[in-house]
Amino acid sequence: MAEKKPAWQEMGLTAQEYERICEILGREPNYLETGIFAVLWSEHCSYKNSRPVLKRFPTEGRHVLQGPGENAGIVDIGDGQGVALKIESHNHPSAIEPYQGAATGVGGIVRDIFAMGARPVALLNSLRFGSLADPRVRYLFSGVVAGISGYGNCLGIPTVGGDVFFHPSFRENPLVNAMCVGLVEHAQIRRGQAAGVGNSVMVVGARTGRDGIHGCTFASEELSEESEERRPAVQVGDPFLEKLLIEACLEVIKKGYVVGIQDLGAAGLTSSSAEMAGRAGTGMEIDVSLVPRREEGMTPYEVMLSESQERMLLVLEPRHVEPVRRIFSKWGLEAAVIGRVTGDGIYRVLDGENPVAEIPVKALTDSPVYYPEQREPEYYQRLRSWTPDALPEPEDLTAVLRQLLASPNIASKEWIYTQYDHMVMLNTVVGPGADAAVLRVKGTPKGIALTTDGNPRYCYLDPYRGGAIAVAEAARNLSCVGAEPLGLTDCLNFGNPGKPEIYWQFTRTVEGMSEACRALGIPVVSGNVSFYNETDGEAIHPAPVVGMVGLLPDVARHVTGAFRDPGDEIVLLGR
Amino acid sequence: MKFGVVVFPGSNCDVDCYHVLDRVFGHPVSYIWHQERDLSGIDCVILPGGFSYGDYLRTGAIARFAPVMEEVAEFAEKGGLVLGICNGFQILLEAGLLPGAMRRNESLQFRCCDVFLRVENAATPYTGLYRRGEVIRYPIAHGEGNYYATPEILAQLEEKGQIVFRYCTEKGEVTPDANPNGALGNIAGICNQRGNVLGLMPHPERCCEEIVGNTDGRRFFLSILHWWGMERQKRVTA
Amino acid sequence: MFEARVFVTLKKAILDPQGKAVKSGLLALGYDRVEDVRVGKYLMLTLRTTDRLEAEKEVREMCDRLLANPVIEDYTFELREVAP
Amino acid sequence: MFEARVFVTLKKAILDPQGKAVKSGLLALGYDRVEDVRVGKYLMLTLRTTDRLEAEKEVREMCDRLLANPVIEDYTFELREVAP
Ligand SMILES: Nc1ncnc2c1ncn2[C@@H]1O[C@H](COP(=O)(O)OP(=O)(O)O)[C@@H](O)[C@H]1O
Repeated sequence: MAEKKPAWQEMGLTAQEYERICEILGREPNYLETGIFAVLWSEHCSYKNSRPVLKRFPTEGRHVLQGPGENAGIVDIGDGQGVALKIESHNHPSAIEPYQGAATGVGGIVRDIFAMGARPVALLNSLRFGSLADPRVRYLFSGVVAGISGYGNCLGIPTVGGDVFFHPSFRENPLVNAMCVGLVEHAQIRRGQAAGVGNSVMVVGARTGRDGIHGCTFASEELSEESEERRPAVQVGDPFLEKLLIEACLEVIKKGYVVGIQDLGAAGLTSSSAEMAGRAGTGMEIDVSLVPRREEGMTPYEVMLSESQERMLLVLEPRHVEPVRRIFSKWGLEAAVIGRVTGDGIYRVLDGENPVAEIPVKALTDSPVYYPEQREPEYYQRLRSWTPDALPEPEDLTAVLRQLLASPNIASKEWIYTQYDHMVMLNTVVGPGADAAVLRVKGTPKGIALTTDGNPRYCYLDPYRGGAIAVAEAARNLSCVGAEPLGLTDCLNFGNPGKPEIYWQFTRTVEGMSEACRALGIPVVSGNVSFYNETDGEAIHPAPVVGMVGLLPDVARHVTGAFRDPGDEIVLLGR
Repeated sequence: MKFGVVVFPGSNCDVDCYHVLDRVFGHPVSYIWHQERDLSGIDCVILPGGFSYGDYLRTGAIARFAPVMEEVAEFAEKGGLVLGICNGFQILLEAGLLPGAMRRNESLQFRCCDVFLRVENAATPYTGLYRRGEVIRYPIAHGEGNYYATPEILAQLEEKGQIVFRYCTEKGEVTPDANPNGALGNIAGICNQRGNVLGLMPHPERCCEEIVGNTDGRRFFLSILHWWGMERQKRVTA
Repeated sequence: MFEARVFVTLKKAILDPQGKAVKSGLLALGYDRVEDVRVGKYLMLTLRTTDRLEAEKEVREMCDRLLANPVIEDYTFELREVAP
Repeated sequence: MFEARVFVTLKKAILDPQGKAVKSGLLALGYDRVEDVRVGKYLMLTLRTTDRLEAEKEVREMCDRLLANPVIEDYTFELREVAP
């Protein structure tokens, strides 16, 4: 029989990391502490492999109200209003349970937006799948679209755009990136900070169950036969509950009861509470016995690491606990005080009276940083010597045009977006089917424009230019409807960063995107990295996705792409 | 004339209905929480679209037991105007205020797009400013709009003119191709015998403003206001 | 304590698009001996009572009022006593 | 010919939002003895075969491949011979 691996190894920590943890604590961590370190130091939560590279993005500009580092970025649209935006991947869960994987992806990104105090007003999604000729791909694809539709429609947030790309490299590892955009008054902006020693910490929304434990270390690994076994990492979403959660959270924020707020995403209670304390430079004490549960007999470990959906963490002054509880109960939701903010910089977990974990907050949030090796892949050297002249001139151009138009990458995306309610909220001026979606901002003459773009084939052929093109394409799409780009959010989907060729793709892509951002003066205000998009050692094509927001001072003056009248001139611009 | 928009947990077109009545038509409107029992002062109750109680089990099945629904039934009984849009229509069916039942769309998919409707009955309080046989364009957005009723009920609906809207082509032909969900007889909206209770799957509130690209729904709400004005005049002169 | 297993199906005369979709999915996978498929709902309830007759009456009532829509659906159920 | 009654339910550890909603609906109607509700799928298949073992093997396979997603669901089924 194979020897049982030590817990830290099972949880994905390296030997050096474990040693460092022992050093920090001056002792060996217990099981729960090991689990807490493992999730907070996972790539998913810590960006330990990508942080130095992401620093290259320009993140400042006159419109930026909130840059990277919070639940979502915010750009200013004038009149005391801002737009919150964020995109995030839910690739691995969607590969295993397409409907629920995609649905909970939407749920998570929406929570990131209202956690900023913003009212979610639009959803977009970026999908990368294998060839539709493959029945399994069709099963995954239709399941994902149904899941996005099921969750977003139920929330009453219009899904107004997105993009989709089919290529065999995504056959086993499809990409499902969901973007949400929200509208916020400057005065209502909230952050994920556990400020104010003595303040109460509340968990609100759904009860905590055993679902999704270790979902985030799971997202930080490649898919293999084995991951099919670790199934409960996929959760079932409850959009109805989330809808109530949105209303209740926005109501308590508006009433001024909320000091800090954050959603419970990857690594659940652990990451949200540690990150909130980390941002505020405080400590935190949480008593797991106070967390409302769905199941009996859960251990502190299970409670702390559960990824049950539709939960939020609030920090508020003790005197506001009662009024907040009343508002949640009006919406039929639970709200329980589970701890308090402390001043000692320690992250302390109690089970009733008993301390079960004690770690300096700083140690959790300052994860190790790696500078993985990078190497130009061999395929790229080969490609560089290729020139388009090598292609024969097609004889029958009509047939070529037909073939192009029939390609799912170019053909109408109506099959997708007619399954999304893209009109609810009555803001949709231009819906899906155009270069970018346009929403009005009620009560003002303004409009905002939204798009997602990215072409994995370009990025495979040349990551630097592919990255730059993704940014440029998004900016062009916005300007085509008459909007000035304000800021972008990005989702960087790549293979295993431990492979030098993949890390090279990643670095080059970010460099290309950064250059385009600088050239166009568009800052990056939020984003997400998804590594390990590989199946049995085979990586996907590098797939950065850019989600961009622009402003139209007068929404009535937007333009659309349709030819209007016979006899109008057609002009080709650019080189 | 005062409108009341009922808010169930999970309603999401409540805000849209409110916006249109308040901002586009400038009429008094208030929200009615699902647990309230007081409809005094309200002249037209709107059950809005959305996913009340998540539409779990069946659309509208749980919402119809909300406390406010008893009052809505009584209000309808007394002749008050009760309008159910989309999820509101589904709730009216479950509550038995309108006959029939809703099934999942035949395609098993949610559908959001514009459809053409033929106005079959222009003598209801909701359609007075349309012409009978007129073709209009409204948006739909639903996963369960596949209307069903037994043949007897269907015959009765036909006979009494209770079928108010049918899905049709741009030219007004009622064909299977123009049917977005499989509804029997291409039925998109029906009313009760008195005509004061109306349910429809398409969303008139989504097409009342130029900026959202369609104003075909304006006459729907204007019809209600017009009808109300006429009624009042009748009462005054009587 | 009683456990009720409730089965809700569309009435025979009513077209079942879900059943049709599942059937064609199965045929596409090569299960060509599938003759017919109907899809319905399956609910499991546990009731705190020790009286079978009462449990039966209550479940029937719940079905009539909420769990099934008599216009389009039929239901059946089975009761089983279980340890609390 | 065999008739298979297949019951697909969410795994125990997985949230069942429908069950939760139905339970609170029933409680609101005054059925306060309802302890728990789970909602699943109920499928009825008929298979053109006279061999019980074969029918069993085939139904199990159909469940594994299409009718249930083992990631989040469990299934059970019952077989019954019926006249064609
Ligand atoms: N996954 C999706 N979700 C929603 N809308 C989509 C999706 N994919 C494409 N669309 C919409 O379909 C239209 C055409 O998409 P696409 O062909 O990718 O656009 P582009 O012209 O930018 O290449 C766009 O308006 C886009 O918003």
